[in-house]
Amino acid sequence: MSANISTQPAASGQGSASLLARLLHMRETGLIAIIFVLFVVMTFASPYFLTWVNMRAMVMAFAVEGIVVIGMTILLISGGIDLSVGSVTALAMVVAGWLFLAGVDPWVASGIAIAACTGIGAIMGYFVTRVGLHHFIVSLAIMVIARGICLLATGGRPLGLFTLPPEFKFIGQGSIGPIPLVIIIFIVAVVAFDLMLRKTTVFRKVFYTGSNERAAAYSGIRTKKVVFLTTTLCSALCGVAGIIYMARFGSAQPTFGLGMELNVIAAAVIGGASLNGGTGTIFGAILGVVLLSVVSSSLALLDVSVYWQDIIRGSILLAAVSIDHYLHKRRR
Amino acid sequence: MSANISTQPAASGQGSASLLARLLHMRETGLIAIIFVLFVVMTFASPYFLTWVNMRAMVMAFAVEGIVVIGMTILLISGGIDLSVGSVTALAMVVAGWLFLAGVDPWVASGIAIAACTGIGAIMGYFVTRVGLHHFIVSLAIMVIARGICLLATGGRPLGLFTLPPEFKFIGQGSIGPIPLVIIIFIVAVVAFDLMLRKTTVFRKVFYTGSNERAAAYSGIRTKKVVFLTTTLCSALCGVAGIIYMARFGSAQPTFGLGMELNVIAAAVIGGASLNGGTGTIFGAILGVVLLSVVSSSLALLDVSVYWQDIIRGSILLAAVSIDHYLHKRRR
Amino acid sequence: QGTLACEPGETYVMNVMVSSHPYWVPVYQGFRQAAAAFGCETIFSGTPDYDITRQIASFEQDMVRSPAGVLLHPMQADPFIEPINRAIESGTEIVTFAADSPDSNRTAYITSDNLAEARFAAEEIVSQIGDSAEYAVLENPGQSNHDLRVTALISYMEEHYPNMQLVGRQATNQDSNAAYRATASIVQANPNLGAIWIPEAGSAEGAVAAILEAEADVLIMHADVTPATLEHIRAGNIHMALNPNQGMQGFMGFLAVFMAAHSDVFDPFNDYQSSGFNPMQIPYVDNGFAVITQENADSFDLNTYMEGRDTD
Amino acid sequence: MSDNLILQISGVSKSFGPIHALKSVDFDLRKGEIHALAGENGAGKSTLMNIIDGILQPDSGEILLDGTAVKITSPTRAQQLGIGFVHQEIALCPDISVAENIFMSATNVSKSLFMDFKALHKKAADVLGQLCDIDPAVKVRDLSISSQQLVEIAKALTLDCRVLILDEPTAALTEKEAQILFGIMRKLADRGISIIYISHRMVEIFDNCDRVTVFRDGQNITTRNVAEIGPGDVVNAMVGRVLGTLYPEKQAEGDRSDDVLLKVKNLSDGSRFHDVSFQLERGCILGIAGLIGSGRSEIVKGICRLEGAVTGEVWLNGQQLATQDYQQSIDAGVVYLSEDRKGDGVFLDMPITVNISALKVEQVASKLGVINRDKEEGQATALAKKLNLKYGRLSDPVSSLSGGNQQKVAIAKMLSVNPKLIFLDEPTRGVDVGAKVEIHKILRDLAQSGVGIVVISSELPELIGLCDRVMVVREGRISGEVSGADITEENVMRLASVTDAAIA
Ligand SMILES: Nc1ncnc2c1ncn2[C@@H]1O[C@H](COP(=O)(O)OP(=O)(O)OP(=O)(O)O)[C@@H](O)[C@H]1O
Ligand SMILES: Nc1ncnc2c1ncn2[C@@H]1O[C@H](COP(=O)(O)OP(=O)(O)OP(=O)(O)O)[C@@H](O)[C@H]1O
Ligand SMILES: [Mg+2]
Ligand SMILES: [Mg+2]
Repeated sequence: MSANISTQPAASGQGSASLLARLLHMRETGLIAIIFVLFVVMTFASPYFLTWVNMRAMVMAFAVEGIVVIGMTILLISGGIDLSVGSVTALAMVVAGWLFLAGVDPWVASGIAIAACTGIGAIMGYFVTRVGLHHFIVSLAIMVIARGICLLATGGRPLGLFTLPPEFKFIGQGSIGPIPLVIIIFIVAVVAFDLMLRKTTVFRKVFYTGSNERAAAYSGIRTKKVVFLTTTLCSALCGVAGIIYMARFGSAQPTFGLGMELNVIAAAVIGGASLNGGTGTIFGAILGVVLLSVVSSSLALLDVSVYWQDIIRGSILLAAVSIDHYLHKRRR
Repeated sequence: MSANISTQPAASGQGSASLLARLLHMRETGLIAIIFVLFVVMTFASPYFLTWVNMRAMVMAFAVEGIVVIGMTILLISGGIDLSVGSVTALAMVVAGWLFLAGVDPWVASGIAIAACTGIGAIMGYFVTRVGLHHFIVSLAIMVIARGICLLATGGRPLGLFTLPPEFKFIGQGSIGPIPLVIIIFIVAVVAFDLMLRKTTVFRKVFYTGSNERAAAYSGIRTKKVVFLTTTLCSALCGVAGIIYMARFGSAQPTFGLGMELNVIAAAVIGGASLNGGTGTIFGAILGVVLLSVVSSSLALLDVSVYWQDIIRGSILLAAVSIDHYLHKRRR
Repeated sequence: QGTLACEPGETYVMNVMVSSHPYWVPVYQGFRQAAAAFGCETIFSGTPDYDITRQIASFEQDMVRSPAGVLLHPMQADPFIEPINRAIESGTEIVTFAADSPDSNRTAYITSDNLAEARFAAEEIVSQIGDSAEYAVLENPGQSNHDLRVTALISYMEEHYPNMQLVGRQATNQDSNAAYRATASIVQANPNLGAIWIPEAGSAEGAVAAILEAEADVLIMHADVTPATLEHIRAGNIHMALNPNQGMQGFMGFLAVFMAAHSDVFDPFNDYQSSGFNPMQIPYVDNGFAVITQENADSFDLNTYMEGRDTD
Repeated sequence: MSDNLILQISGVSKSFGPIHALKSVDFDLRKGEIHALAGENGAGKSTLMNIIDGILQPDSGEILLDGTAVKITSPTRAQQLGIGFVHQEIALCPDISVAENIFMSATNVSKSLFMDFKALHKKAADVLGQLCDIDPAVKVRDLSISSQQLVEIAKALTLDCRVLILDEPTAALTEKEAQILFGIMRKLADRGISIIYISHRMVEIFDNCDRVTVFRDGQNITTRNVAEIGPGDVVNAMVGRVLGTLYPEKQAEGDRSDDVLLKVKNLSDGSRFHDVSFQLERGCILGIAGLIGSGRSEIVKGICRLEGAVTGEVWLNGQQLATQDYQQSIDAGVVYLSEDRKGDGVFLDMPITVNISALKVEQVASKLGVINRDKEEGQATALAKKLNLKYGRLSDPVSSLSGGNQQKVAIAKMLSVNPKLIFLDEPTRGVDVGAKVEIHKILRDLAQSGVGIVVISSELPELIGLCDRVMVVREGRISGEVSGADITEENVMRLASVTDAAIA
């Protein structure tokens, strides 16, 4: 698991000669290979696949969800799980949208919405670390409550936010050069969190806590604080994602993100995060999102019958995880 | 944990005098108290609550799902989890309905459908025990695939099965005296599985496996077989539930059971099943279903605004688990 | 007796599934307005879940109050036959709307004509992009009215405009992000795509974003409406939306169920009275649909409409 | 003397429900001393250490550090106060590298933003180098239990502490590693670091410690300079009575039977052991010795079919065993007691009764498979009595027992099936002197009644005292066998070591 952690130090200092060996040993190599094969197949299957516009659209389709995946991966590593991500993302949209329609400046409204999501994360963290309940059941309850708040705030009706100022919409709809800002934000977030998670002392504690909470506590790590913070961080990132979605679609939908949690967790797990905590990488999780997203886009591009799509998607998910597991097990 | 194992031996043999003490010590007492309070409050709040029709409607609403909860609880105890229960239940309806419309005798068709669900459980069991994947991801993939098969077999449209023979429909619609057969089946299943789980050697091995798989293996228990069987049993019970639903509704709906998994898992967890395996009781899980169902029914009966219902439901879920956890912790 | 007015406390229920969905809001407004005119009480009920078991439970719970009638949106036809018939036997009249249970004894069924919507959409598409062009659809398999809007359009095209080519058909299940993804791929795969038909508004929000980003010249038409798609109609990004007359659905629905409960005012020229049928049988009422375009968009802002009205 | 006291405990009490683990305990620790703590299983040693480390809070009483009262609220606080702790139960992060595990505390308090993996590995290699050769880059998950224990010790040695607590660190170590550890402890003590050393091995206490405190039933019975007291006195103070001989009488020369109970021929698993052949006669106790990682456990697990595929033949009572997995081995009467008590031996969350019956639940059930609670409880009561188990109620989870008593539950589980052949891997790991005597006596009685007994132990005196023959394993092969008077530390170590130079 998370081999880029255990092997990098071992391999470091041996220079670029070992780069290939290092790549072959990386946890993510199997996944990259699977995605690569998919790309090759698709390039032959459809002339439209390997075009700039299609690539951009594919990335746009998962970029914002990718930010949620980052939070979920870190939470999974610390030993938690969060089913409320979909509702909390919707809540961010709804709160910010509602405040904006009530006359609040959209930037301030977004700040308040992200703060509200962070607060919800803190409440979950409280119930998990202080009361001692399981993440699963707490986040399930919060998922229902957050959805309820969305409905209550909007009367169940989507909020039309076409009047958002252009500089705000730019977050979701603008481009810098040929590259949409959303993609830039996504890449910056991925690189930043991937580095932090692998290299900083603060985030290493997340691994220790998830791997063996007692051992971590005996080493003086405030494991409850760690879990509290990862829980809060995940919700805060949902808040950020919600704001970006709002800027992108120019509306706030109280029913947004239904079922998102399973997609996000699946991506992290495909990417090597363990549901028992202690292992996982951002890079891997993002590869997981890419895989799921490329499969969906490809099925649409090939105009596969709707009724077959679910079957194919599920089978590819199962196959990918099995192949990855097999490769990883053999390599050890 | 698993208090029915830990406390009963202590109390047994001391006769009925200690019945009260035993009741007070039972894992489920807290939950029963919460439900009781809810009943008292509701009886005062609504004159319609404590009527035969309302009670029957309430029980009918959770009886069939209760059969799935039994399977899920046993699976959770063995250390697994199953997200595919909703789709697999739908699959049972669709397969049996499709075969019936194709001219197969409905009883035979039902047998084949249940066998198909059992087969799906066996496939999941294979991927978990042989390939070594996590239950979560395997059952997520199967959830998608089974839903796809439902859509493919029906073209996305419900199958009307009004022509089912009356003796078949009797399973789902008939009554023995004033009591619907569905409720009788439910009660028999609960009592039988509760007894088996607590008393028989076969099911005791499920507890050992879930509590510490390695220690179980070192006690000569074929843990993979145990997990394989609990996974299969859960899907088989989904099949049974699907057939009962079909007989009850006289139709097969490819979209049936969306989101059922979270409800079912929540019920089991409220009832004391641990997501880490090793603990849980059928009786507790059924109390969990009762609690969730009574809350939903009460909110509808009190004519609470839809927009408030989710918030209240989520809060009660959170409160119930917290109170139960607190009572249980203090008692130990 | 003999007049059409409610007794004090006479109550009518409107029961739906996914009760938080905004679609019901204007329907219930119509239902209430009609009820108010006759001095009747109303209750909005149903289940927040997409779950037939729960909806049946909520329907049976409605019966505990012995309402005079229920305007019901049955999630599935057959499972409701038995509960509807039992309710009628115990003195509660039932009328269905937007989805039917035809084999039950409900007295009437009020709905938009999904076939007519699909026909209208097909003709509009052809009139805009010609009768030998490429088009695509998004869909939501398993939900009957959405299914009908899509399949009817496709078969209408096949029958009347055989040169129209269906080049993409994707399930997006009302999820705007899924619709974004699917539309983006369809547009990529079919550079000559002329139009896209979407049976609901949630997917339309994602589809329009994808088409704008691809800078493709694709005509978008969809059914239902949300504030966001309304804005896109105003801005010309979406060509047109077809919205069922929800208010009429509720208003007519109330009238039908109210009349069924007061059928004693009516003695028609048939055998219903003697054979025990309710004489207020109406097989089917079409509540019609509205066409939303750039010009009339302002009348379709639900939030504006709901201002000052009770949401409950 | 009292002015150089670093730690003073006065009147500390702690109860777990009805169990009074500590009853108003006084204890003190001098600067730079190695203070041994002895006591029966469940005497309260670990409980007191957990209180000193802030893992548990005392019900009453006071802790003075350098003469000032302190409240130690958490391990973090203890760390700040300069207290380091090696736990009785291994507590490492399995998914993390050895190096990171060793420096977990340092990482925790580190002021720097980024990890310096390179320096970390170098430092870890340095620390580990003193003890053994474990690669700092491997994950702890891939280490054997004894290697994990070494990592746990290495971890403690890196702590910048004034008080170091070692709770039975040598339980799974062989003589060689233990000696290295004592050398390091001495150096630390000379630097002024105070060490509390918990062990059930008297020799270790008397060879290496300055003072010794004896606990019994949650009370401090006596604290004495090692020079003023003998091992016999300590044992007597511990158990509250005079213990006779430590080991039961061995098989007399004349009683040697030719009746072969177990015969193993050319057993191999292709990687960890090769070509293993030996036999065991009725009435004889066979010991297996070897260094850490020599493959002793693997051989025995291979015979029991617990892991992987093995080739070769196993004959029990003249019949070849055709067992395919451990379940069949148990049915054939062959059982294995694991060295990893927490991981493989017990179900921590489950009641004592349920643990003891786990090996063959069918025994306490009717033909139809319905468990008879009275039978199950009867079985547990009988075995608990036989092994002198210290517990509150039989329905308590095993996690509430002291380490040694957990071990007894694991042994009770083995005995519950009346086996024909028992392999015991470190059977008295963490078990106190008194209980050890009882366990040894039980093993001897079983052997006499015709049950085959094979004992793996890292504690040479135990092998020497208990076994009739000792077989030595080196790098997965049998390097020799000694019996009778030839069973001496020198002979065994010579056979066990890779080269003769290695022990010199
Ligand atoms: N968490 C707990 N819950 C209940 N009882 C406990 C708990 N921890 C310890 N005890 C009890 O406290 C007593 C002292 O246990 P402790 O672990 O301190 O013994 P010990 O002296 O370290 O023994 P050993 O030599 O076996 O390690 C024992 O009777 C034990 O059963
Ligand atoms: N789970 C494992 N993964 C990888 N290697 C292992 C594992 N378990 C044991 N080994 C290795 O197998 C070899 C034999 O180990 P084994 O446990 O049989 O030795 P042992 O003689 O019993 O020593 P110990 O005192 O460590 O128990 C050692 O090199 C050990 O490191
Ligand atoms: Mg101890
Ligand atoms: Mg060993």
